[in-house]
Amino acid sequence: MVSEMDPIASIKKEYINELVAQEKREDDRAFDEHRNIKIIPNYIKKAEGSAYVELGDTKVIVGVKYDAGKPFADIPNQGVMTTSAEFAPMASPEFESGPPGENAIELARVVDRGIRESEAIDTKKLCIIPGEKVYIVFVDIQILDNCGNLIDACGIAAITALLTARMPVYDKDGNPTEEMVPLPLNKIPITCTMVKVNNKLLLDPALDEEKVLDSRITVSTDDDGNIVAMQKGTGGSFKLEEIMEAVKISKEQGKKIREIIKNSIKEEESG
Amino acid sequence: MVSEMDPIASIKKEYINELVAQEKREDDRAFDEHRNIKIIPNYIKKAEGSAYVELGDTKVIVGVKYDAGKPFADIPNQGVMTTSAEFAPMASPEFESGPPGENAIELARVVDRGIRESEAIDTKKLCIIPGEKVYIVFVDIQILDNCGNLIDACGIAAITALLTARMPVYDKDGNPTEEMVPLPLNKIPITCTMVKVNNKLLLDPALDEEKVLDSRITVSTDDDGNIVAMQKGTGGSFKLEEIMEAVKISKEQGKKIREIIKNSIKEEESG
Amino acid sequence: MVSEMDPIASIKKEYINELVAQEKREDDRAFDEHRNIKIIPNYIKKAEGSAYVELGDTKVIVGVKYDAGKPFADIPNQGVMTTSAEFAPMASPEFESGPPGENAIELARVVDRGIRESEAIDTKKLCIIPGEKVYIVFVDIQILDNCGNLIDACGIAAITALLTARMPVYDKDGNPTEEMVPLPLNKIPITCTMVKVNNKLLLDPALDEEKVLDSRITVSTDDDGNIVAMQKGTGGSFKLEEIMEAVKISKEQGKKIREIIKNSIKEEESG
Amino acid sequence: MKRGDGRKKDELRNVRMEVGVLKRADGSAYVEWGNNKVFASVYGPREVIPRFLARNDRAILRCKYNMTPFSVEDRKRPGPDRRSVEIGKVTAGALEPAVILETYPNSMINVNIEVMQADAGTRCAGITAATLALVDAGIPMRDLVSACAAGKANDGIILDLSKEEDNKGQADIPMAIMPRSEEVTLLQMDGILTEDELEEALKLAVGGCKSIYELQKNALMAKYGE
Amino acid sequence: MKRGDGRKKDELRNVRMEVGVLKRADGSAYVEWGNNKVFASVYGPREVIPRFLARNDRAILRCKYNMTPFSVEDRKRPGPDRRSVEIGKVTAGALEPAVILETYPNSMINVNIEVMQADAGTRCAGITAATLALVDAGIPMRDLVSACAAGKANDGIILDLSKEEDNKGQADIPMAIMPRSEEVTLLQMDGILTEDELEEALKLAVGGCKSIYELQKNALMAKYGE
Amino acid sequence: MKRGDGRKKDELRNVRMEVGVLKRADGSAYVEWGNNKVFASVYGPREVIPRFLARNDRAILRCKYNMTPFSVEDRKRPGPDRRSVEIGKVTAGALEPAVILETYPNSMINVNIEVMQADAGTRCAGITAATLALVDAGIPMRDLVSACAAGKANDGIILDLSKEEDNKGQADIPMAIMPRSEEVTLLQMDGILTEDELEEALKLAVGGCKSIYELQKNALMAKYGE
Repeated sequence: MVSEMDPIASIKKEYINELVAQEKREDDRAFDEHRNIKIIPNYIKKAEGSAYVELGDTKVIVGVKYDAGKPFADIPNQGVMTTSAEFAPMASPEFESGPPGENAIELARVVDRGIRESEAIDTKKLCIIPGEKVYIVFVDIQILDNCGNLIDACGIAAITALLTARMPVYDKDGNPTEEMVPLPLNKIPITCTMVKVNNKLLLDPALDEEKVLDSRITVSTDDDGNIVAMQKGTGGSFKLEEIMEAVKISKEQGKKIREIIKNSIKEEESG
Repeated sequence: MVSEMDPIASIKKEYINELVAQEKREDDRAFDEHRNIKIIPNYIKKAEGSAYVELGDTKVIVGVKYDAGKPFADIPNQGVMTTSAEFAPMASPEFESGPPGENAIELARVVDRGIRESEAIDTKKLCIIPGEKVYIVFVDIQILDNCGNLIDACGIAAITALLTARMPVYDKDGNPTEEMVPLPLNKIPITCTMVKVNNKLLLDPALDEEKVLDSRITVSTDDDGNIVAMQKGTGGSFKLEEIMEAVKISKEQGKKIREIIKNSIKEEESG
Repeated sequence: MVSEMDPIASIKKEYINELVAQEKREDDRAFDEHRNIKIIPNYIKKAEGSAYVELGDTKVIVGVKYDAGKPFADIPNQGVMTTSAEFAPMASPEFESGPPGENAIELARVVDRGIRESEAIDTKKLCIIPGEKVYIVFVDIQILDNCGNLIDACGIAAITALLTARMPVYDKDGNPTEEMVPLPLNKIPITCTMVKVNNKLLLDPALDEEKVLDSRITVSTDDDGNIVAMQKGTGGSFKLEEIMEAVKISKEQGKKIREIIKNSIKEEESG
Repeated sequence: MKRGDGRKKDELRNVRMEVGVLKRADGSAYVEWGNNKVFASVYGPREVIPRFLARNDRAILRCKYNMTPFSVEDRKRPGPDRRSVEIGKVTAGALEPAVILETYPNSMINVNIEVMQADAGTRCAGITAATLALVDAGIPMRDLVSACAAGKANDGIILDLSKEEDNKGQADIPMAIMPRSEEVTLLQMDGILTEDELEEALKLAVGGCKSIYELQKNALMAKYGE
Repeated sequence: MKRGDGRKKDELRNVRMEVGVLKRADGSAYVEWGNNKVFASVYGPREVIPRFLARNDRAILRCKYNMTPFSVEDRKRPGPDRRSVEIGKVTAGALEPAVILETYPNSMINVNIEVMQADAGTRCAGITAATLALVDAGIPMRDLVSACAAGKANDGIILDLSKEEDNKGQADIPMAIMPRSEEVTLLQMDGILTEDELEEALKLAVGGCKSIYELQKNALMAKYGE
Repeated sequence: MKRGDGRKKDELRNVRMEVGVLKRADGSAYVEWGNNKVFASVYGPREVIPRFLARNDRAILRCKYNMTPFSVEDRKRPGPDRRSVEIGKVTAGALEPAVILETYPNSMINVNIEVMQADAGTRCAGITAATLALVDAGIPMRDLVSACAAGKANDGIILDLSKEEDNKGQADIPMAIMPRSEEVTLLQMDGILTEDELEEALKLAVGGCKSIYELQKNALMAKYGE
């Protein structure tokens, strides 16, 4: 993601490196602290599930829609989740119209794996008629304002949207009924991203920190503290100890974010 | 559609503006007069319906083909019309190969709405088996020579091609028979386009007039004098009075063109 | 295929023309001789049929896969062969990622016709249920190293891959069984390409010869010495006598290559 | 005449506007109009890419209109469809007359409209939001552009059709005007109307646009007012 | 041997040609050949886009061949398919030897062929029309290019196969020549032929090309003759 | 613990490497790893296209990963899918730290990986081959990059999962390191692991990478050794 190394970028990099050496960040956060998180569950009424999320100034919306379709041949009795991300030109001067580029594809796949690999969704309960008809769950990510760390913002929005999602019950003949039930979710996996700057791990990088990063690592954990997905980002390298440190930070922070999500949903339902 | 404002274009604009101020046009037409219209119905024997149309030097061909397919879920007992336009590089030095650009898409959609919204086609008669099989009517527009006002030329060609179209009768099981019947058309909607140049409305702009236009408006009317579709083109603006004047011109001119179309078909059938 | 006529290319052209005038080639071959041919049949175990082929330094792999699908409406009781070629950027500094360009499309179609038109494949035996289910035979060409004359290398690899291909037997209900049988092939058509340089026909052009060619011609022949496909390549021209000479060379050389293919398969089966 | 949602014939749905809602964009706005939720952003003036589109006497204005996959009843495939391309084009045409493009020759102004939830009237909501975003970006304007549709449903001419009225409606006329001169910069129409009905509808739409104009001014005052 | 449409083995279908049928193009022609209806246009010499394709010693010639959706029995999806791409390429190869490309270094000549109705032999009709369009555009030529197919059907070698003969035929050989030198610039073949049959067919095709050459000259005289 | 193919928990499948297998490429290598068959080629340093991607302080490295249609059980449609795009991206990220990009400012190095036969572990095989191809192309490197996966299957932590172990497996962790510093340049993981299991697996993978490193050195010696 590092763009042209122009003089200003160079000065910025020096400045942030120096801050980090003094154990500081531009916005005065601790190294293992996320920016402020604001969640509006059920933001899009037309979607079966949705969430609007602000992570600092970063703003994203995730919508969940259902369809019924054919299962994959090798898992005939399981529903399918599919995740897409659009880098709308609205969200950043660098984003362009057109089919998803490699950054959008990586984002969608990292968010997807963070949820899929935790087995949070009981895909067997998404089977309507074995081998013939299953639920297809579309998780669509829309970026409104890219101010850094899209992965965590979208991860939070995606799992919140799934938690709010209702799906129609099908009768024995495979026809949809009026009855709606929640999506069968049994975990709340959380995805946390850190960048290495001047040999320190900074959680939840803001845009400027992203621009000067040496390397990036993402760790997804579940409610039981298991690691369910990891991804080192483009460029740079990590020592094994740094990876294990990132895992610990992610587990800790995952707990906090899990609570924030639960509370936001509770508030929305009661309010 | 205005290209680079080079010196020659600038001189041209001045010249045409001056002509208009003197109530004149380059080709000596009246402001509310179309260029010469030549129609060859049934030009493509391989198509189920077709027409070759010359509007001045502008030349277009429209072909109509059928297929049987699934209806839309929300209108299970209605056939479907779909209109496409190709700006073949043959027709203009500005046209390029590739998928339809925004001008080709707008053209196809304006021609389409001019016919669709008038309810000229009785789409219920295009149902073969409700919810399962309906006629798909493909209206394909091919530009041969773009010398201005493609919309009207293609509108005339499209409705003429539909008027000449024959479609196979299907038996009760949904299989095509040998019998052919005309497409169920109960109106002849006509689309007329005007441009505002130097505060005057000029009907059927020639290429040079298109290049210097301030704004463009298209009005489609039906046999009963109803307005069935309108479209303001890119750029410029109109006063309400100008819009209503354009409507009146379109209604009047629509009558004349409707007769020209009917006569051309009569001649073709008898000759 | 001629790229920028830079000074070096110009010198190269002069040099090769001179060689040809002396009845010589850069690699000391005779005019009607192929470079060394190395064939590894069944190179890809995951494919139903495959071959790795070296023609001099040119290296290609062809894989054959099956699927069951709908027949074409006009030949309801015949299977379908479809041939694709990818010019992977690996194989040449001139190849780029993206959908197949016109050279890749021409290659695939010339290789395809060389096999298809000979009626080597008994497509009627590729019918599973008439009008409903037939074998689709995918012939996929992958270029590893383009050192000239891709057509012949890919032609050899494609027919060898088909000769090694096994396909599942379907039961009466159209379901695949465990039994595998060879693809019904009754001929071994061979495709030979020549270029005209300085008024001589050179068989199997190496890269440098391709770059200075005046014109190119490809002739495919079958086991009985019939001509089953021809293609003049981009640019240049041939006299009728030259075409008939190319036909004779192709027939002769076809016999030799046919034996090389048969032997390579025999060796592979026995070894 | 009674409308399904109890509105009078010349009554707008609830409309809420906010200016400057995004940080990266040079200008932005959010419009909630009935159940429509629409964001608009503006980037520019900036370098023209590809360059051959640049004009030496003025900026070019490009507009992208997009609906998210979850904005409509049945999921929409991501990416532009023909409807979106056309709306992007007419939206650019609706905004252009109000933007003083001559201020920035050889440059480009990009307007992006993203529909998060669609409920009839998205193009009018988009133009309304885009205008606010242009002002927020500091682009010099001759006037605002204010948009509103009128149409015909249940044999009556009405303002600002709801989704239900649009689906069963007899005609729909999205319109945009520059309110001070009442010059029309967007006009589309489909359906079947007599000349008199059309004139009535156009006048009604002008009134709707003017109500939107007031709301736009309020939203700008809320951010930029003293 | 009797042919389905009563033609002799070396007889062409009815062919009609007209030069200069389009106004915008620098050159154009229309060819009706049996039931084939084919237009060709030429633009150029013009600037090469993209630039890196330009050659400093000669013009490049690019050819686009397209069939309209309604030109064939079952509607064809718009846009280029693999067959069209290949025909465009071999058509460019058929025309190139006759065009004096050295006249216009660093420039591009675009040939466009649009098939409005297809009935066997469209590529020969297209090359024939494109040659006329090149002359009409004032592009300097060494010779015309004249095209015609021969082939085998009902066990006989015949000229200019009709759609029916092509569908059931045993071989088809589209060919183009520069008539004065009889140099072959297009040659494709599919089917099964002995060497002798092939030679017979090639000679028949040369004869067909020469008949087309006469018609081309007539069409040019009709426009440019005194 | 017994593995399906009889391997020990820390045992690699058979791996065979060959450097310089292609003539046109500036560097190339072939890796056979179990039933994986992977070619890698390198072109560059060369001109950057499109130009605006060029950086004046270093070369850019681009990586394309592709699977042939016949490399997998069910034929894959040609062209890049989302998985391939992501693997190309993380592979570039895995190689970059080892390549001294500063040597060639304003230029581009292209790495192409083609999977001819896939059998679990293609991205590790691809990175391993690409590293050899970079050396073969004479690109200056800080260190080699050596890749190997570890994971969990049948409740045990194991090295280098086979296709069968991967399909039924509980976790897979493809990893790449620069062997001399043991710095990790590729790390992905999916599945479910406790922190302790993860640490065990990471250490096992480092060991696997080091074994691959030895094989890479041998392959380079075989071509370049005295």
